Amino acid sequence: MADTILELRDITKTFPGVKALDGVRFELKKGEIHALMGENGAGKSTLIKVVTGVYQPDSGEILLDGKPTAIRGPLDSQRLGIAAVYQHVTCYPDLSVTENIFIGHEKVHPLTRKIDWKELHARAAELLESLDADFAPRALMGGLSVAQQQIVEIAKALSTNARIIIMDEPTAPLTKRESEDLYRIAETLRDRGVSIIFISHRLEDMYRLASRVTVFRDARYVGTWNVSEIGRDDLIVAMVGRAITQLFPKRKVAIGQEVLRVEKLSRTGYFKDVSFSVRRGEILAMTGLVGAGRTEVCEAIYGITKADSGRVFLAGEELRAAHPSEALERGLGYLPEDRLKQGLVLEWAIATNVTLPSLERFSRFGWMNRRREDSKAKELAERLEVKANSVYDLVATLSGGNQQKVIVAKLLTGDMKVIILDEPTKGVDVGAKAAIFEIMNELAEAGYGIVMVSSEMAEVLGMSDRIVVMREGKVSATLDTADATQEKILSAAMAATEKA
Amino acid sequence: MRKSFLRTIMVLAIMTVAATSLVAQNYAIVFKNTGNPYGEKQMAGFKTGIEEQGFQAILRAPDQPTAEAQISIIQQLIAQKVASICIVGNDFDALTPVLNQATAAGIKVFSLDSSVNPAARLTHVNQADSVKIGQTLVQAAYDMIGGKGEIAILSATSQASNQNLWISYMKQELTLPKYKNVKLVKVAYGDDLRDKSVSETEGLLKAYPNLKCIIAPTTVGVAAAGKVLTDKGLKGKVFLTGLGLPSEMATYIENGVCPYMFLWNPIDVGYLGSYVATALVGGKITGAVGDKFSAGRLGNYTITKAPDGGTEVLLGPPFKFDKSNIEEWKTVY
Amino acid sequence: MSERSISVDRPRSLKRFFFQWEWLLVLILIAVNVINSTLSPYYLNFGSLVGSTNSFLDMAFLVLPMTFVIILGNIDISVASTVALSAVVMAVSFNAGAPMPLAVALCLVVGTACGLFNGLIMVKFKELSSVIVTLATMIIFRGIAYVILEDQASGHFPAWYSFLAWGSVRHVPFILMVFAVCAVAFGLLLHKTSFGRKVFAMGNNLTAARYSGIKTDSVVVAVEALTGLMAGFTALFLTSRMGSTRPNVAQGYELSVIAMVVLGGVSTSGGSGRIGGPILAVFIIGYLNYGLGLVNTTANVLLIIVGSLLILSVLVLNLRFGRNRHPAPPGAKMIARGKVPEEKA
Amino acid sequence: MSGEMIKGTARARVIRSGEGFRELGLLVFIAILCVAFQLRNHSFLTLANIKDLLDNTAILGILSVGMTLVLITGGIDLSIGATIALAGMTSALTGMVIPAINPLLSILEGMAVGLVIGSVIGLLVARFNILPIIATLGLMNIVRGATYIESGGAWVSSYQMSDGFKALSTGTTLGVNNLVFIALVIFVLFWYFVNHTKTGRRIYAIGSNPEAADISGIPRRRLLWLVYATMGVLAGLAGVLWVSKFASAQGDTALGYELNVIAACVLGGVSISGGSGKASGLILGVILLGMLNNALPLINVSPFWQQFIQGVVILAAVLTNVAVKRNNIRLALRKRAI
Repeated sequence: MADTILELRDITKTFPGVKALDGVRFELKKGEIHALMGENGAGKSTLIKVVTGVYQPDSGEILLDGKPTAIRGPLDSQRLGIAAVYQHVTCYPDLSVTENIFIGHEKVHPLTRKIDWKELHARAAELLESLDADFAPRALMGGLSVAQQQIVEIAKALSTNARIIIMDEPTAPLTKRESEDLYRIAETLRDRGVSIIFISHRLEDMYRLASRVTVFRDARYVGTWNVSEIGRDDLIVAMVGRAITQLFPKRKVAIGQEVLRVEKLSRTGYFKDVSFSVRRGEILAMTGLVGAGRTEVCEAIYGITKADSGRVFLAGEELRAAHPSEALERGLGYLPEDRLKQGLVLEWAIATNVTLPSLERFSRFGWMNRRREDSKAKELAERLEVKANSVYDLVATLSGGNQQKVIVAKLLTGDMKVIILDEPTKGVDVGAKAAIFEIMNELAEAGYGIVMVSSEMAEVLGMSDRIVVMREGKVSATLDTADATQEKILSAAMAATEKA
Repeated sequence: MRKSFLRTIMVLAIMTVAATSLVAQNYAIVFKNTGNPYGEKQMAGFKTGIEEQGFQAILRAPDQPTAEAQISIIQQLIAQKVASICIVGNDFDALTPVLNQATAAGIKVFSLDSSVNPAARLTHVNQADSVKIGQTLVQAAYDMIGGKGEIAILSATSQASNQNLWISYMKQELTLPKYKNVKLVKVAYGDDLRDKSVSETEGLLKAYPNLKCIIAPTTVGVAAAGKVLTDKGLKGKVFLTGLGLPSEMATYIENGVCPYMFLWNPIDVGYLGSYVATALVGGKITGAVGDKFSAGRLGNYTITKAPDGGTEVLLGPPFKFDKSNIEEWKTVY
Repeated sequence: MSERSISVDRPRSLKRFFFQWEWLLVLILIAVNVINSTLSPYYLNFGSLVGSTNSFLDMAFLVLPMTFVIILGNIDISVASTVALSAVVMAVSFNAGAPMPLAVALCLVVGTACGLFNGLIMVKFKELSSVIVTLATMIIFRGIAYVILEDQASGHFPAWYSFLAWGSVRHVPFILMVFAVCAVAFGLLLHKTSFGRKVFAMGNNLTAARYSGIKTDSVVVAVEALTGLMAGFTALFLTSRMGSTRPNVAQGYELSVIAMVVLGGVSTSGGSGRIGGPILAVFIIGYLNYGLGLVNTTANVLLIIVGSLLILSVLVLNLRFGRNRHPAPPGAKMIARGKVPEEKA
Repeated sequence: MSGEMIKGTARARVIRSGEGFRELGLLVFIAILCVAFQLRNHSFLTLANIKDLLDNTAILGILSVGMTLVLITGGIDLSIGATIALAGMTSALTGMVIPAINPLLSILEGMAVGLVIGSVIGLLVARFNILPIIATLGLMNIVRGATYIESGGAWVSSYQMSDGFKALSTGTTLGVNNLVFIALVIFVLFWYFVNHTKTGRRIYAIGSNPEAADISGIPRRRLLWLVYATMGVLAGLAGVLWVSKFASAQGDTALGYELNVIAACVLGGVSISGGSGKASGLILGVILLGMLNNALPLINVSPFWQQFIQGVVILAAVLTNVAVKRNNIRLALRKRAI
């Protein structure tokens, strides 16, 4: 074990209502690319935040070069040579690439505190060269593509001569060509002795890069294998684990006629020629890798953004939603992906959140009727079994699952025809997941058309009637759940079409 | 500790009651805005005059030179049941409503230096006859430039009523045949802001290269013009006159940029105002034309007709400051 | 899963009820009046006490919509120029022969138009902060007033017009009555209507409001238009108080109005505040000026007192009530919500 | 839209996107104005007028350097007008009491006054988390009140000032007027500080992405304090120079001057939401505003139109700034075409 550079023993971390890490183990050798895989909410990103000092573990030990070390903050981890490249790059859009690399630890002339730009730009250029980036150190960070910004993050890690680099879903937002570049960079780093923890959904990434793979599931350590020894299916079973059937409640409902049809919807830079349809009582799952453009499609239909071309039909009539209010009026509701930022007003109570989308229903000539508002909130909260003792409890105090239920309740205040749920079970404990599936079935049985955006195979197979798989902004497959298997879905979601 | 606290409250109460009964009346003066040197001196003169006669003076000025600020001050004075209000108006008409209220409350109201609408005042204490001011300034410019050439006027804000009055009389004067080859090229506004007055003066010099003389009937404007002409070394080429404070203009009179200028002693204006106040309250005068009264060290004055239809008291001809007497006056105000 | 019943009765905690910022303002108001009456014997007579309100109430009309603007997380420093422009247009149109009621209508229309202009630019150019937009329009609106009226004043309004500012009905000043009506209207609009609910929602979380189907753009434009309309009201009463108007009226109103709203406990990071606070602040500052004026305090002492009062109140609000947080990064703001914020909306 | 990938990623040097373009636009706008003004009045482009223009704009330049630092962090400072008055009055009063005082000492005295005020604001904003516009609004009133009290209604006129003190603003060093010389020195220091020192770049970082700055260990509070203290010092310096230039110190000096300074920064492309603003842009913004103040009276534009024109120019500059930024985003988006 001499060449183990980083070892995590029995790490536990809990947040209100959800246990993010439950006694996990992880071991990284020097100069090794070690893949870390698992579904959403399996605890991967929490692990990174523990290793980079953003979170402190509740219990367990972190050993660096065999010695137990406490990492109290991002500065500590930087000093210890641990760096992370996040999927959503946090950078300074108004500053140049060189500065984004060296901010915080620029080398300055001792006396005049002068930044030696020539030397910094040279070093930056040298780093970029080694990562064969196609842009100059003076370029403005804001003007770069996501892939280019990631290269800058990696360069930043190298500039603090990091020995361990953690990459969180790096290939998610990248095109095929950009992923190739990233693989080459990862390999050159590995040959230079840098150890890499590569977190991804894409089996393809793992097979291409990693020598070993560790799988987490539901915040627990499942196992570690040499990539050469483990087959795709065993890996998927390890990732998904439980038999799919019993988790998802069955429903028996007659599928009605078509209630939502999308034709060739496109938006430059995000998605192109997306078409699908949903019928009353049917649950259509939209899946694919993170960054495949699913959320962007939903937002375009809902009216948050404007599609460049294509048409949407709701219950037969065309829906040109320029603003969410129009979609809601016509009966199309959307449960946003980011619960805290987009779904709820955290400073408010349950009642006021629930009635926000349809204030007109609870007021006459603008005058709010608090009584009707509270009783409707109570009715919906009880129907969805929100665990709260009053409609005046503040949403900030609720658990993830209950918050999600409040958002669903928001949609039910109006009479909806179609409800789009974007990653409804993300970051929610297993118990709450079951409740949400329960609700989805009830809605389907009540005749709503349901679109569920999800990247969890088990959910997609367990809950949907039909599945639309998207990859890099295009619909790569439309399957009936009956004859769909995980392999078919994954291959549609991941397989790189041979095009250049 | 409680007992002493009670005692102080008692003393305080007695003191205020005593204060009001002892002093027969308070006399108030309200200037345009605080921090204005000319105003400070004028109020000082008023204070000496009132205290000389054994009464108490209240000196007020808002922080912004606006009519609405003066209105709330006047309301406060009405509430204090002052005997008379001497107002230096920021606006000719805007103070009419509140001043009428003061008159209705039995307070003697008159304006000083910058007049208000005759309907709202008993009389106006004018430092000098506005017409005479216009004539004297134009005459001075005429003498300086030898009767021929272009002149310009640098005024304060475009809303200052006394400025506009003097400028109108200057223009009237220029229509006389005597001034036929004296040409008024422009009226610029420095808004009583130092930096704007400087750039306006520089603008005049460049817009009219053969400008001969600048008349600035405002203390801020004439000082700023003095500085510009001194810095540019235009002594003798472009003359300067107007209404300025001796202390501010001392340097420019001594270095010859401004051969002579006029003003009146703001202290005297305030002093005269104090006597108008006591005369009105004492019933000696009513503000009508022909009323006579004595004004302490300044001697006797009679109320005359004012060009704007009301009545006024003239302090006297504008006082001329030149090299000979600037030394003595520059420390006074 | 047992059917758990969720109660609907509002949480009534006495401690939280009496711990609100508005009560502190009431205490300050009482203290100001007590001090004033000890300072000057003339203070406590009903006539002047009520009569003096017209010297600060015309500005008070602006405080009502400014509360909405700040709860939205914006700031509007162009209100004073809008007042000037509306007053000038009214005076000029009246003197050009328009009947007085038409001139008054024009004044309100111009005010609302200025507000709309502000709102539209803010909505169409979201990258610009509201301070910048209103800085530019502040200079432009007053510039137009100067272009129209140049260096003249304009007035000679009909006799009845001065009743607006000076008149009173059975000892209650007309302006106080109109202000009371507006205050109640704005209070209900903010706290009892769906429009008010939307304003609070946007102030707390603009994204969530938009995702919940609220037409955020039209709310911003509506609030700005309301601000413009109220500036028209201020112009009406200010001009009535002075009998005439000029392009340089209402200088510095915008900063005093913002100070009153902030003193009233409205958080500058948006999302919280009640209409009661700013209204109390109007009377606190109004009577402070009036009381100290009665003992002829010089203007500069007044400046210092008002300035320190603003800083002190924001300090207390910030430390004790967790408001006016400099808009902390959203992430930190949510995690930092250790203390349960008292019930809003 | 053909679906194939954007062809080849040759070693294309990605030009520094819109920023350079913006300064160019400003320069062209100033050139056009120069020509227009020159046509209206031939004495505009004369050396004498240029000298006047620079003299009058120097103080505006000094103040806009400090204001830019504040704006970059996303803050604003309304109190500088009052600071100018207090610093100027203090140095003038001391000069009256001790006529032989060395003018440089007066400058230091003014800067000290400015430092105290700036530090108080820095403390309120950085330590107590008060919104800058509210903290500086409060200080504006307090400092203005203090100036009136300190002067006790008196004022200092030119004859009470030592010639050395007055020479501060009229004298020249190396053939250049002192004010302009000081302004240039400060601009060079500002350019060096903002582009070449660690602290300078970090101030941009705070404005551009406050959360990231906190995470990467940049001492945000200390830098915020520094920025407001610097603004105070520069306002103190400007106060002394102001009093020397106009040879008079009064209670209402520089009333409302802060809005001119903010306008100059905004014209120079400094964004109020923080994070961006270049030294080169700032100089052009200051010169443009200086030109407007200098030329409008010159070319006989009626004084009543001046304020309106200034407002329109500011709004136009700000809106074009946004249009340029939006264009960059559209460019970046097209690069990612699928």
